[in-house]
Amino acid sequence: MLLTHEISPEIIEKDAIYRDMGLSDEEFQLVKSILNRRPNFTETGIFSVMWSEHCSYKTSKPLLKKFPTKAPQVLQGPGEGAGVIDIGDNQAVVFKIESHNHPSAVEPYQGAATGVGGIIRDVFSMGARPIALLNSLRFGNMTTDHVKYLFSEVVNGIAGYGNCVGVPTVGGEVQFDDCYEDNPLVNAMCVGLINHDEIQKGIAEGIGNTVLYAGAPTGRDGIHGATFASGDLGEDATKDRPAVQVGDPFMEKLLIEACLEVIHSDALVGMQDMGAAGLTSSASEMASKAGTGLEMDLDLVPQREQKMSAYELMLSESQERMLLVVKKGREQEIIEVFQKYGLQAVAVGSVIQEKVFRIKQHGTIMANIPVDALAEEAPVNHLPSQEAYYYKTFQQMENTTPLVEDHADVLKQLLQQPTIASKEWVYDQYDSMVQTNTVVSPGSDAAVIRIKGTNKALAMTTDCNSRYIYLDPETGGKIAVAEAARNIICSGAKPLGLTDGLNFGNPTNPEVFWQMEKSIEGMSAACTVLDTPVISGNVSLYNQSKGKAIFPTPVVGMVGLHESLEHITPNHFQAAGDTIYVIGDTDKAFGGSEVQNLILGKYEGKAPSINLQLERKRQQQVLTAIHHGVISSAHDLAEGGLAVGLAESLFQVANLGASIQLTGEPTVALFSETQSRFIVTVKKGKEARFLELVEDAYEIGKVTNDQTLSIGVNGSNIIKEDVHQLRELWKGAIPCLLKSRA
Amino acid sequence: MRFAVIMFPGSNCDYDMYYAVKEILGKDADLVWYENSNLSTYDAILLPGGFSYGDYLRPGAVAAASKVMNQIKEHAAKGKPILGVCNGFQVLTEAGLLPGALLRNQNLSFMCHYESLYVESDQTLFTSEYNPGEVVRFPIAHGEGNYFCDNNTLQSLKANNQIVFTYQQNPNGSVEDIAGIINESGNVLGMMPHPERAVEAMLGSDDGLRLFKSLVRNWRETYVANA
Amino acid sequence: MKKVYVHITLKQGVLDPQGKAIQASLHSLGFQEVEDARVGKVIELHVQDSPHLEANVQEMCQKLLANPVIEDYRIEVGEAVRS
Amino acid sequence: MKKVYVHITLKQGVLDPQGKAIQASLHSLGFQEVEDARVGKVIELHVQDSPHLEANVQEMCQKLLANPVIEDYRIEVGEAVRS
Ligand SMILES: Nc1ncnc2c1ncn2[C@@H]1O[C@H](COP(=O)(O)OP(=O)(O)O)[C@@H](O)[C@H]1O
Ligand SMILES: [Mg+2]
Repeated sequence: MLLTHEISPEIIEKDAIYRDMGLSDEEFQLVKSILNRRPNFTETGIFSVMWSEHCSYKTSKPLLKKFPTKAPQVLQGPGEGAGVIDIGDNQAVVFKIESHNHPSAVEPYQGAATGVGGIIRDVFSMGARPIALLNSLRFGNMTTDHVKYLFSEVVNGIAGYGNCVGVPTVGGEVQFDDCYEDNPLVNAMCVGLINHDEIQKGIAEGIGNTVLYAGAPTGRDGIHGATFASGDLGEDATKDRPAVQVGDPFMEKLLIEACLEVIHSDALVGMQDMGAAGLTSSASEMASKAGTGLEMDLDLVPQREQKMSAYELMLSESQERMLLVVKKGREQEIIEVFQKYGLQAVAVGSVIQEKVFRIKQHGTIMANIPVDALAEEAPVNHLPSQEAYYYKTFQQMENTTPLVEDHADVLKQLLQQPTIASKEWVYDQYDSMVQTNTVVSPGSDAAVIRIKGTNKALAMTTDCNSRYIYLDPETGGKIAVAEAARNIICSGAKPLGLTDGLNFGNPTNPEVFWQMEKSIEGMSAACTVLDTPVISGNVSLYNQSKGKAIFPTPVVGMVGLHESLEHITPNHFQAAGDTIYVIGDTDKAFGGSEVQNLILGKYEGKAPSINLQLERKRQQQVLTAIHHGVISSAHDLAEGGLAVGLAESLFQVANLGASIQLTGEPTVALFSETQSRFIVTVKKGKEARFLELVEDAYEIGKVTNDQTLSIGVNGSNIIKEDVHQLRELWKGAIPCLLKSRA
Repeated sequence: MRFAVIMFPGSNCDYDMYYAVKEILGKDADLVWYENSNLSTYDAILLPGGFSYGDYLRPGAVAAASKVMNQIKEHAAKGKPILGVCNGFQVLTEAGLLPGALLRNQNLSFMCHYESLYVESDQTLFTSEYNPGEVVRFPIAHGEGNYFCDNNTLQSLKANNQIVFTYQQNPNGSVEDIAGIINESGNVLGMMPHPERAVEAMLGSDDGLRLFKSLVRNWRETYVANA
Repeated sequence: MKKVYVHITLKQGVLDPQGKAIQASLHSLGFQEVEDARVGKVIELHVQDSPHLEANVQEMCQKLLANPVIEDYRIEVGEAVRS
Repeated sequence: MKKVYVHITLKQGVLDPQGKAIQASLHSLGFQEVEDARVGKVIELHVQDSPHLEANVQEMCQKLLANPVIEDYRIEVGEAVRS
């Protein structure tokens, strides 16, 4: 009984049905020559998802090769569920970032929630216990009800899922810009901890071994045929519309515990989550990596709905599902572990010698495809690249200083810019403390998670200033990596490596492709100099809003290691009497700055310049000084420049103030976004030692206890503000924007 | 003294509770899976936080209907100390071991941060190491911690000194700022704030440690001293 | 097989923050005519038919589906469904 | 003043994890006869009567009360209430 919309192979070719499924004419011809025949409907679907950008990286692959991915500390680079980095003592850290932009634009709560669920599965499918979540979010400016709705529901969805599974959400970033108005970015990162000898791989080895399906039954969720608005599909057409994926964090929590129990069994051969393209990609990738084939009987796959076709079963993106390969004859041991947690695990197929992916349903072979054709041998697109037209104009512009009359007023306005304002409204909704390891919670430059049973901790952050990258992708790419590393350094940790979430517009636009190319070059250069290899990542393309591409937004998720808990350093001022230093010279750098946007209402000109060697030297010196115990607090200077950095440094400990003397042009001194700068405090008596260890450090004042931020430039006082009042503005900005009606 | 930390499907503060008791307090403790458990060899039962059964239906409701609760009810009746934190508190009210119910936070949001609490009563097995009226800092992390009870229940809670912790600045809309209550016979405590997250200064507070120390001391005075 | 609906509402006197929030949002959207909003639940069960069906659903409500401290419930036996 | 009930249910095919958990719990309590459980919401509104009442509630549903991506809704105008 076949109730699938069986459209014959002839019709698929004649009516070019494959185009609606996402295959190009050339790709379809390639499929035919691989199979030596026309593909049937199910096969066409399988090829189209496996060769989609999301699964095959067909346009980004040539660019991703540029990333440095090797280093002595890297145990597993890109290619598995997540990358793995050694942290000593037989332990390793596992992490990856993933985007859920388009689902979040359609259904923000579930889109964000299932994004979190997916990235957690990537991490525990490696055998690692998820220990922290971070995210990186972009929304339009909060001027419309719809943007406010997207923002609050995305945050809600992240909280709803992360809180329930019991993985603390410890950090992240949120920025607001018009270019994200219809196309929010929701990138979620998960960090896990593992012992070296427990690292799992997604491989289907051992001819005759059994393929187990575990977790939630398959429904018609998120089936790829989004473009399938064709009337030819018969009266069932509306019913077949893909349903939105709904996450079940409770099921995920049980899956985590069951999978982490199962890895201790030597009956387990390989394990992979079912992410994008569900059963199709997990099964074919596992076989391809092992150099084997795989046979599956769809009648055995647990199904949530009636009469699901092979096409639907293979392409469904139902959540909370895993695929395991286990030794023949030892299935029951594994199944029992899942049963203990009330989960279903069933044998659905086996590993075969012939390197084909063979799918049966109701006794009929529904697909029979060479394995490597789907994964390894997916076509690669070499797209044209062309320098963006705007870039030349921006490069020719002089560096200018925005005209500021009332510096105190501009400081207050900057503190209320949603991109700078306190994100407490967001992270108060996240359980940031479960697992009781969170030493530095959200709201700091980098979060710090201690590792129980050791004297170590991990620092982690996500960062990306897309305005700089828009102005100058290569420089901006460098800055994104450098800034992430600066955040890690300020916490007192040594950066280990990063995961990247590449969010761009439509790559067939040569200018967008150029943005990708250049920003990846910039990031790669910084990774090399700063010794932070790329160990995993994700690509999300076709992000556009109102017909225009988003700012190029390659998010950096970085993790660093604290060799000693003693090194953990706060990013806010600690005590009155400490001396405040700025490390690094300040020049006129306003391209892409917050103050430029505030005053001109746009971003233009050159991005701030960055010298990677200088960056490296400063980062090392700051870290050395922290390790020598001479630094009480460290904060990197980013959006809004020194004035904002000083204010932020005063918001955590009650009653502190600062008395600052600067020189130079006031607007530059206060608001320039010159790179590679830090603001640190040093306790009385340690100044000399500090100055021995750190070059380019300028004393700018003292921490006081008068609750006043007082800044003089060239001897005349231009800012004198009550810290409590500044804090209220900064804290209240986002709640206030959310409440106000458009 | 031996502690049992009950693990329900979906509990997620179980390890935290276990770690606090075993590693920080240094006492015997076991993680006990809810199904095949025999609780009679334990001296105290701890119901941890989290989202048992995904908080589906009502937080704590499905766990409260599970078989292990029959055992827990028996031990409660015999006077064994039972502590429910966060979801554990919700389980205890759903199971009828504590009066009232926990509704959604007034602002409808999940919230996670430190709160200052008053120790309203030091006359309990769980709080004898605190000073009456003392202010302590514990983290909260909940979406449904808004304690509700009818007026009669409230009057009897007050009359019997059953209100053990109150919030200094009520975050969630709880009746009379209630953060934790105890049963009439004084051996079952439920509270939304997390004492087990407040046992190490490095993480922000160790005010919660004395709650566990109180339990140990009272147990020792009752059982060891008399033995 | 019968469909059974269990309607669960908050007891009179129990605060309903969700209802209040909905009412406030409706007002701010301009629907001033809404004077009260309360949120309840309906649990739709497919139950094998039996002479004790209603008594059993009663028991389900008491044991699990409703919390008598804060909720009232009402059982409605609906149409037959094919199993 | 009229009572208006807005019944909100998950669309066919959308996963209902809550319903699944309730079903499993009912089974473990011995109610094997329950073959499916789904959870919906009812929002009870008290609305000042007007000729546009139903049209307005429709609009409320579209703008706020229901999420058309995953939910269906049905409006039922109930008894009159004293304001
Ligand atoms: N931008 C990138 N940089 C480096 N590696 C990447 C990047 N994007 C994807 N990868 C790697 O490619 C592999 C496949 O990624 P992906 O398809 O996103 O995983 P999933 O199976 O979870 O969907 C992963 O190992 C990932 O780390
Ligand atoms: Mg994966």
